[in-house]
Amino acid sequence: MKYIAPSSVEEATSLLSTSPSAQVFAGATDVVPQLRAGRSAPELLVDLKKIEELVAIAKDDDKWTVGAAAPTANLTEDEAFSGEFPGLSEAAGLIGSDQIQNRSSLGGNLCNGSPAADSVPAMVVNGARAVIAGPNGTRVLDVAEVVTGPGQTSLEADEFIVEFELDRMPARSGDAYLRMIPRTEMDIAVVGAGARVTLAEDGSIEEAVVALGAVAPTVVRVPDAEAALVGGTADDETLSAVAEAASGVCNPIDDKRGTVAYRKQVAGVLAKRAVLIAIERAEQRNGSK
Amino acid sequence: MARTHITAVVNGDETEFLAEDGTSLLNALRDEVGLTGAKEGCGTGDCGACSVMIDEKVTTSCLVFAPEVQGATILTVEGLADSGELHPLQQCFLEGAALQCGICTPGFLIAAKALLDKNPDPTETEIRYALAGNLCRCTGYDKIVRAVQEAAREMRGQ
Amino acid sequence: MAQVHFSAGLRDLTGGLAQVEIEATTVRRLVAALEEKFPGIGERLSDASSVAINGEIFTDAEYEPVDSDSEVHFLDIFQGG
Amino acid sequence: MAITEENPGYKWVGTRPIRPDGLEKVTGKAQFGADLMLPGMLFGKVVRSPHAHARIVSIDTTAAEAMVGVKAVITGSDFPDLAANGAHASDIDVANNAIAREKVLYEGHVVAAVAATTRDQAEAAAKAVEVTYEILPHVLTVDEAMAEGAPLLHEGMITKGVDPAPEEPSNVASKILHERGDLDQGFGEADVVVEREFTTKPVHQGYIEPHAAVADANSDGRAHIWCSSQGHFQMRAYSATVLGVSPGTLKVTAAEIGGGFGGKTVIYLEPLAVRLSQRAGRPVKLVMDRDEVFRATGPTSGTRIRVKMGVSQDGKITAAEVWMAYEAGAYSGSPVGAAGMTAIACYDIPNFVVEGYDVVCNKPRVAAYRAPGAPMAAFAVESVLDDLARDIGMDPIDIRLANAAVEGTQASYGPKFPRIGFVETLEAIKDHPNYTADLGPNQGRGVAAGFWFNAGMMSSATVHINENGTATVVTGSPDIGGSRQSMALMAAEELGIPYESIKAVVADTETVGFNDVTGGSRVTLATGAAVVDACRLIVEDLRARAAKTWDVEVDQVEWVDGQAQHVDGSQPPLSLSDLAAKSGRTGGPISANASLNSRGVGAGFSTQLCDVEVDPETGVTRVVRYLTAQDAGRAISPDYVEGQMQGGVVQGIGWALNEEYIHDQDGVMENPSFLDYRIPVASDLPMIDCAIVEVPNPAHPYGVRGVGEVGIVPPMAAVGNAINDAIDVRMTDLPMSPVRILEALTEQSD
Repeated sequence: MKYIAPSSVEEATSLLSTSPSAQVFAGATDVVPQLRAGRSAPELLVDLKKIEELVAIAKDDDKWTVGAAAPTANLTEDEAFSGEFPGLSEAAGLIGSDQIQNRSSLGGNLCNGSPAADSVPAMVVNGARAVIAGPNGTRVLDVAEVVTGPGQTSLEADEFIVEFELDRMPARSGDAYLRMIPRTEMDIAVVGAGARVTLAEDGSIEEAVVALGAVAPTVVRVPDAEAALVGGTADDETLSAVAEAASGVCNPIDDKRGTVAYRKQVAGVLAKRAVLIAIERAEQRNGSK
Repeated sequence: MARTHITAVVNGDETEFLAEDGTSLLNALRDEVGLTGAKEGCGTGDCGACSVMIDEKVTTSCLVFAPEVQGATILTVEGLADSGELHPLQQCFLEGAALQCGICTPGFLIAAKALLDKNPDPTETEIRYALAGNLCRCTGYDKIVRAVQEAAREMRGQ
Repeated sequence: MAQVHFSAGLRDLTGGLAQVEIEATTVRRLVAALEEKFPGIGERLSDASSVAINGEIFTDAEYEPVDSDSEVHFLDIFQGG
Repeated sequence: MAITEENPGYKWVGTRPIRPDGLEKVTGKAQFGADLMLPGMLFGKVVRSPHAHARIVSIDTTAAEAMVGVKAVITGSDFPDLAANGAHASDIDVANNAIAREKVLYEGHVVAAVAATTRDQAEAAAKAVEVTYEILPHVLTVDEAMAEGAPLLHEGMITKGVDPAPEEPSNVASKILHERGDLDQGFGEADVVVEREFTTKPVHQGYIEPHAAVADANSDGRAHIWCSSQGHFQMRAYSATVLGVSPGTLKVTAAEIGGGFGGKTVIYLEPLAVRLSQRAGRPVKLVMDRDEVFRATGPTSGTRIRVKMGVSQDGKITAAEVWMAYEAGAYSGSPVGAAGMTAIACYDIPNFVVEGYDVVCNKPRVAAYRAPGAPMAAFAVESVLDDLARDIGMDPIDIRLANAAVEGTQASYGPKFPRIGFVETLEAIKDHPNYTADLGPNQGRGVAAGFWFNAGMMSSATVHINENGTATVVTGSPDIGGSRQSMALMAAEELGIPYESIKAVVADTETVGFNDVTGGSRVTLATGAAVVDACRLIVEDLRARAAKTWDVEVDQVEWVDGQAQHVDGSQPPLSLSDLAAKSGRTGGPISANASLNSRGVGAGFSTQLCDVEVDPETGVTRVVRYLTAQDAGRAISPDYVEGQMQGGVVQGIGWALNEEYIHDQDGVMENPSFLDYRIPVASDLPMIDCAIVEVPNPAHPYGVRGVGEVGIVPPMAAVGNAINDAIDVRMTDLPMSPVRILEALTEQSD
């Protein structure tokens, strides 16, 4: 196994094009356990952290750009980002311990392909886009389209994500992410729920996005919940509809972390709670970006 | 297999060592540099016993490939005391009986230092979450949390 | 005569008796006397490593003294952590 | 808070100084099992069975042996066949568990081991060992193992303790039975009877340090082993048995031990490392990965337990019937015996039957885990008792007080209790402000109690007086949680010199007399008694030397505050350092040994109070407040007594809420990592409040009762009772995980 740390995107893509058995990594927090368990045995380890764009966090008037390999600690400690996307910041902050936080990244969390990745539902509700580099330049893909199944992505073997783009959070909007784990830390989500809402001037819900993690092979949107919310307020009846829709859209498995019945039930509970937090945040963001 | 020559500042000293590329920083520190203070409890980043600071950021050295630290500055538990004078955390762990078997202690000390570097006056809850990546099976964490609280007070000069 | 008590698990060897009185000066002699009375019990008793004499538990009681006031219990093996 | 029957005015005992080995442990210098490096040392790797039950058809090591860097490959045939040699059955099991011979009995069972110059080479060679298996049907639980027609692990196993002996073999190794009085009459006298069935899963000791051993064998047959264990003398004995050598040929040095909780009283790697070292002619280090620790060491039993108990309206328990089946794992020896002895030992019950079964199944062989066997039984009994208290409208402490065992109570396991402190622990809980603290929404409060023995067993200690009057206290009991401090405190008290003048060390098997394992809550009790005895021999010697110096009879000399004093004050006192400096003139170096088979085994009780908050929509339970009261007899080292109390409680909370072995249908463990085997983390817990109760053990020089184990007995029931108080659901299956709680709530509302 050979280690290499390219200093530019071009260098990295050309390495990947010429090495059939290469593994890109940022924090290696998923890669190392997989190597140890014998689930993969690449010949080349390509460390993406020495490429400037991959670890940068920046914003302009239109969007935030978050390097795919930027440690999630940098994201959660960025007050401007965390103020604007508290749900995504909190979701990123749930990926492991403080030790892990200094290594884990949005790119790694996404490309590991786990249905339970905490940051993914939070990125999906915020409409995040992945900027993907390959031998023929870059392309942009909705984050929701990147993962195609457990451990599988739509990326080619010689592609990797450079950065994520997030449109600036509009006024009267807020996001939230909640997960259920048996402990308080150091667990994989049994159920995760992200929500984002934008309120109209009159306080009614103008837009809503709800997405769930760990309840299907990939992160799933909950269109019926979104429809139930839009145009109204989060009264008990609507919240029940949100919960029911969330439970209904689940296609989970029974495994060591939870059962089908549990995941369905709790998906509804968390979706409802996440929507309420998102609304509260939207109410507080009554104006400027 | 050819090994890579790595130069890093370890506990204040410019240090050179050889390691295979796939070797963890933890094994390189233990086997090549001879610093066995960081321990392997799991090898998968779940227990924190191998915690070290790399460029002032705490991380689990079992998840770091040795060549990644080329040119970096590393602090292990062996470098915590200053010319033989214990760090306040070390002193408070001793005085507060915050260790039983002691296998997790190096990792806790490093993680607690990382916390206090960022947040000199943490609440009990902040301490508990900051140390959640460090498993201790002996103490039930009570005396560890108290020792960190006490060290924080001392370091603030209170 | 020492009062000797058997746990229920030993009573298959004592014909169902829960308690007997035995004249002996040490646990070893007591076990020997029991073996005469209940053939086969000696081996089981030496496997059951603990003996309580007047409430005090001994790991290896073979040579411990007993007397006419002693209350002797044979206990199942157990291990600490 | 300490409840002390007498205040003996100790100077050192009961204080909280810094532990003797602390500095090494906060600076990273302490050498644990995996820390040793020797010149020319090889790295070993163990080959394990991927199957839960299979016959080993063949093992081909030729490919592995031919690989670069590989220096030795061993299999079961490299060890003596103890069965063929007519060895004791328990020794055969130890050997077969260390390395399989004909059959593998659980996933993770060792079949071979390799040694090579690098870790990677050893890993690769281990993968290259080709084992052909004939897969056999397996059984994973007591239910499966006890079922009619179940596949057998051991074809000749006839259940012991059944009269008449069964003719057919089964997976039931033995039956235990305790009974008293008349069960029918007892239940007839009851006003309320509750009967429930409980299950618990295997749980692991979860020490943070994986097993590790280094062996360096010489060509003359001798070998040196360094390992982290709870008893290096025991490791020597077991290793000698498995290797077929005399224990005297093996020297074992105790590394610092990174937690054990009973799980490091057995061998896994040591004889393999010795054999590899012999074959390779070089030192060999074997260290387990975490997943190997989970798959192949520990755990403690999964169980099924039925409890039926009756009470009269005044709260008196009239009868109890307990049926228990405990998984032993691959070889007989579950802790069901201790479970039977402890299940109802807290209470004075006139009529009872306690029946238990030791059942083998295709999981790793169980190892001792803190009060082995008792916690599961207590979970069942204390849950039922809580229901009974509710049914008759009685306070949970009061019902326990109404039935509590006291001095003179005929214990359920046989003898009468000597002076014990159970009632005092109950009162300590009742008097504590936590007992009446306000509870919030979805919060509940639970009480539970527990009993555990102390072990006595054998210990040796040597005390040397150095030439300046300081002392070295040498024992052979590995220090797993601060026992060096207890030894030094008792020695300081006896010798009358400052604690700081005493160095307490743990010596290897060739440097100090025999010591049994650090386990069974015995070290401060038994090894402590040996230290006290040795110190008293030293004091006798010092008095004689002072008498010689003054030319008086020895009865004219007293030892007071670390110095010899003439009874009439006619001589200037001689301090220990005075006497030490001139020891050459009075008979040579001052040193004493003491060895004993401990008497004075005490009984330990703990009562605990738990407050939880349950999220009724997700089933998540958080412990919000916790209090533990435990009778320590005398807390020699209160810091580390509290540490044992708190540690036991938190392990119990983990067992209660989240910890469990999960196996798939093929018998393969699905959660062999700290990610999915969920031991409590710091953020899961509140502070653990401690009430040390001190009712001195009359048979120990300082009144010590072992404190290491009983703390883990009550928590599962305390948590379960608190959950019941919060949401009115009686949880009968461990762990009480969010999934299970939500299921129970859903059933309740249906």
